[in-house]
Amino acid sequence: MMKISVIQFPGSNCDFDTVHVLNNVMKVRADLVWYKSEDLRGYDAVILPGGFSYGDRLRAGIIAAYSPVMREVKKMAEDGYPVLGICNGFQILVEAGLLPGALLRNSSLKFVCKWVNLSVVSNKSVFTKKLREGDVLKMPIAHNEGRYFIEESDLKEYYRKRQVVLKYTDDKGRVSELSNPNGSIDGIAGICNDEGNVLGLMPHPERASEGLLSPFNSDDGRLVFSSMIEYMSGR
Amino acid sequence: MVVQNFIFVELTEEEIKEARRMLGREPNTLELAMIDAEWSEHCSYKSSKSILKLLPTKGPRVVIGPGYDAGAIDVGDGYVVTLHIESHNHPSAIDPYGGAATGIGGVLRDILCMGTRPIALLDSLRFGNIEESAHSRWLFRHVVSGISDYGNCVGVPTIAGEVEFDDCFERNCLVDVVCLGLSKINDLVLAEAKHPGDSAILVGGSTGRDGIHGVTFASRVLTEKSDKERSAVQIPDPFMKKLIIEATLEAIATGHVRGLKDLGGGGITCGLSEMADKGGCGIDLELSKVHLREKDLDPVEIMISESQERMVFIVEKGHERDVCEVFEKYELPYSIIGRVTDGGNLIVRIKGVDLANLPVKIVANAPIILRKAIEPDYIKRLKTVGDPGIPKDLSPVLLKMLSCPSIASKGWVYEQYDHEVGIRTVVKPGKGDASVLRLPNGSFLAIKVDGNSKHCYIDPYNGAAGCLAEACRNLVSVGAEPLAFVDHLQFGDPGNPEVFWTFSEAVRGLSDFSKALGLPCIGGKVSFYNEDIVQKMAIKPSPAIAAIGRIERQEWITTMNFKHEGDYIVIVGETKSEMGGSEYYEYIHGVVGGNAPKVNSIKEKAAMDSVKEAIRRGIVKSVHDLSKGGMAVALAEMCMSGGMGASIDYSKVPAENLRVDEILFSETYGRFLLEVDNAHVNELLELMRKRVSFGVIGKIEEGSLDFSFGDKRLLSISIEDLKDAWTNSISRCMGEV
Amino acid sequence: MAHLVKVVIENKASARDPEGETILKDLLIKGGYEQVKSVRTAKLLKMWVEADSDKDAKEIVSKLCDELRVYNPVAHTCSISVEGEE
Amino acid sequence: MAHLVKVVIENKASARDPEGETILKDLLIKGGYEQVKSVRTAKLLKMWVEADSDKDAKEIVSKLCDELRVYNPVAHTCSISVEGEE
Ligand SMILES: Nc1ncnc2c1ncn2[C@@H]1O[C@H](COP(=O)(O)OP(=O)(O)O)[C@@H](O)[C@H]1O
Ligand SMILES: [Mg+2]
Repeated sequence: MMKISVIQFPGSNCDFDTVHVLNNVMKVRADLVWYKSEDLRGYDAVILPGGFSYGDRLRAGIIAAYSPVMREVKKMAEDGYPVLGICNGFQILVEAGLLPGALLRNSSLKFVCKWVNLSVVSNKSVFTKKLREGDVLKMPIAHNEGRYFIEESDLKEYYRKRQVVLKYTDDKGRVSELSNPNGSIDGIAGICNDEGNVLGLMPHPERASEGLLSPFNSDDGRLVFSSMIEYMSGR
Repeated sequence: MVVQNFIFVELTEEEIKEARRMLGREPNTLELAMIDAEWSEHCSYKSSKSILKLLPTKGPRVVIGPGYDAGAIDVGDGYVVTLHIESHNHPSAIDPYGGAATGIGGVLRDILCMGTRPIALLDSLRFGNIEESAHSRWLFRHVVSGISDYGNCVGVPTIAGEVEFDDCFERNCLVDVVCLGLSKINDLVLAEAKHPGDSAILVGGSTGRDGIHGVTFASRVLTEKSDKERSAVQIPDPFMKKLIIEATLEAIATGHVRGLKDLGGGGITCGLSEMADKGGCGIDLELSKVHLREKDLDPVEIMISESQERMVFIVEKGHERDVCEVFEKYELPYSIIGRVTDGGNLIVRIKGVDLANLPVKIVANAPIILRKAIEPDYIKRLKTVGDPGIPKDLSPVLLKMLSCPSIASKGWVYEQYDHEVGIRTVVKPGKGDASVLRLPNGSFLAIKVDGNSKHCYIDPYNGAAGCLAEACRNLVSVGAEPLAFVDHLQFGDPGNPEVFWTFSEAVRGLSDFSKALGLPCIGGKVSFYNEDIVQKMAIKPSPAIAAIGRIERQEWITTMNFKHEGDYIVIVGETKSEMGGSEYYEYIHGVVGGNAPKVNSIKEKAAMDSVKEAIRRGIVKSVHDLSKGGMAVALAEMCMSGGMGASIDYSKVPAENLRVDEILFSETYGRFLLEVDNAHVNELLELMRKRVSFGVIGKIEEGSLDFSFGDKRLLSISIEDLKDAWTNSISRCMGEV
Repeated sequence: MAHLVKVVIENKASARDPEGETILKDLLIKGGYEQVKSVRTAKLLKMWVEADSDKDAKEIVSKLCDELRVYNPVAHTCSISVEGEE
Repeated sequence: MAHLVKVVIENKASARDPEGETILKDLLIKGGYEQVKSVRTAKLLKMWVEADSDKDAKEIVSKLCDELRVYNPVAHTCSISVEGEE
């Protein structure tokens, strides 16, 4: 039976939500794992949930990136297990050096919580296998430091390797200033590593997995989890 | 004991005499300071208690009524929700960011210390004129960001609220926050110390000089010196709060927590004496055990400091380790500071030497003050204000109404709040009249907070009742059955008989109306002294009412956006010439006064019941109640959120000889707008007949919102123009677009 | 000529600085840097100001900080310094 | 002895500084302070470090900034200075 670990850092706050969706919507086993754990053996995937680890102090994700459990997360990433960072989890993966770039304060200088349209730019990652490039998904965002930044010169390389996974767009899949909620370069909302087993994204798939909670009666977030589950069962 | 320059701000000569008489001796300085904190208006309700008695507090679902940190309501299947409302007005007026943030911190603690997990926050805000005043914009911007930073970080969604602007709040902004909690009924914990031998454990932040005299600060008017008066402002620490929330719930799960209290106003003094008083015990306190921020705090300061992020746990004797291990897991500072005794006294010691020894009965029960109430002259004067003329062209008037900051979209506010975390929010801010959460037992809970200072100013009795009526209408609109409410009563100086009259009237109005509806009040808060010497102005009477309701079935959840072109639009309730305090009078014409809307509890109830029944029978597709801006604004909101227009014949609106502007903009209570399709319209009319006044006033159409009288076209505005006026008005005021 | 003026805004000394506390406790100390005894955070604004002299530039900035509420005197201290022309 | 070391972290020019831009545009210029030509914001950390000398203190802080990524080299620059003993 496959098992997913959802890491709890001090200040994580989407930990219970993520476990709820995995257990009750996706019907797979997921456990909460306290950040002091130094052993993730027995888990087939790891999710770093959203929230405010260490209150976003100094910079979102930086302090959590030095937690004991992150050594194990890095090992799992190297061994090819799926590693997913959602919102604060994405920030932690970036700060831990598992994903490229930086997440800076939103250019509006305000926290932003709303539903956005996301275009699938690449389905390279193990979390997007069930998506087609060009699909437009609906998911909510909720963050203060989500402005994805990377030097333009480096970005080309990541496009070439199809690591840019999701972008903020309008409902037709077009990038514009209006559709970019935080000032991310090129409207980038999610990026993966070269191997495709580590993905970070600012939007919250766990908040978009039940039609009841969606203003559009959609459940696009499930596709992220079901892609992961399919990949795990094939491993 | 060193007590330097300690000034008693609050106790009057008589009160000191009374304390002396009750004790039968002279209290020492520390004891006086403790009595001073606990007998402050803020902690003791000494002016308001006798009036608050009017409110009904019992009901079949009430598990805990007023008197505890929060009220609790049975929502079925072994679950309860807890509800509380707090304000942080004075601190926010001088430090809007920190004041509002620590206000959230405070109300979260109230919910947490009932043993319940905070699952939602709401905010009810009042500021001066943000179109004109840079000071009001500054307050508004920083209050919202304080709430946003705190609520988001602790992971509790802020799911609803309201904002009103009025010149009277220029200096005294009002920042009310509401928190909702959830737990199993068996996990409720009370703020009681009733088992001698149990330990009192202080957890969380260290005790420091910040927040000394907070309660006495809140129990006075603001002066020029208020900025400098605070020894130090309180710095919010939401990260620590998040750890306290998780640690507290985990500690309760050990089964050894027998009492719990947050340390808010009045600090350790109020926390311990109230718990001992409720449990019929005493507490021995060893002051040297309190973890301090500054070493040189003297005992008075330690006893009254209101440093943030602190909780006191009463833990079963012999099980201290089990509970403390949880605090260690979260790396939270804690110390065992005292023991519950079978005496009735709070004894404060330092290394074995007694510093204070007071019967908790005396500390926790301040003598009541009976205040004089006199009807203010202005009330009669305002009734006779003359009606303004009717503007020639009402199109620009409607657009201006939509851009009025009190009416315009509050997206600028609620998009700064994480309203989704917890994945319970089914109806989100802006989508319905109230927000709706799913509960673990498969049912749903609706919640909204409302206030209307302009109505309350002209007619405090009807205005206050009207706030409750509006909150209930908002619940009914989303398909809920109202269950209970909490109220926050905000007024000026209660020593002023005119202010006190408005206070008593407001409570009377609330009480009469809630009794008529059979709706219990399960808690609340009173905040007096909302006035300032600089402007010599008291705020308008400003009750804020938060109400909750239950929706048993998912199909009943109803939103306000128009759904289908061709459907009929029905208005429920009669429109009256009640223009006093309306946004139309004040914002368009600059007229303050006239007849404010009156509640008619029989008609209000009939309207709510019919709408509820229509929803439950599944015959209406969208519902919106009428409030600020009246019918025209409500219709525009339904059009904008549905992206559809409507064509309205306002001759069909039930009303007696009203002017056109009155029909469009009157804020008469007890009214709703419904969308019903062709297949169900007759069933709906049948249901309404004999119960309420109603009219089929038009149909949903493409493109624009049109008003005519019979065949005569009055105005027509495109949805884009409506949206432009309404959507970005607040961002425009804030200089962002 | 543009003069560089630096504005440092921080919580009043008597108030806590939770951010500094967390950086110290959870990042530096846990990262093995026990030599660090205390951390306080602040916000730094660098303003380039057109003025006749450093002194004038500093005065302009002093004035605007108070007038436009770049900081809140109730909660913060604000210190202003000139770093020479650029 | 504790030495005060200051760490200034700011966005690289390519990462822009929306906060500085907003302060300049919405607060200062609108507030009538057109003499201000440009504003950059930064985060300042004051660390009190136990060390034998200023130089040692500075070295410790340099090392910890790199090792614990007190700044993110992708987006930030970081400068460290010593302000004397206290
Ligand atoms: N301060 C606020 N915080 C969060 N949500 C808010 C706030 N103000 C308004 N809202 C939301 O905006 C919508 C409209 O609010 P309001 O105008 O008060 O509605 P109503 O007139 O029906 O009471 C509601 O969903 C409400 O919850
Ligand atoms: Mg409403």
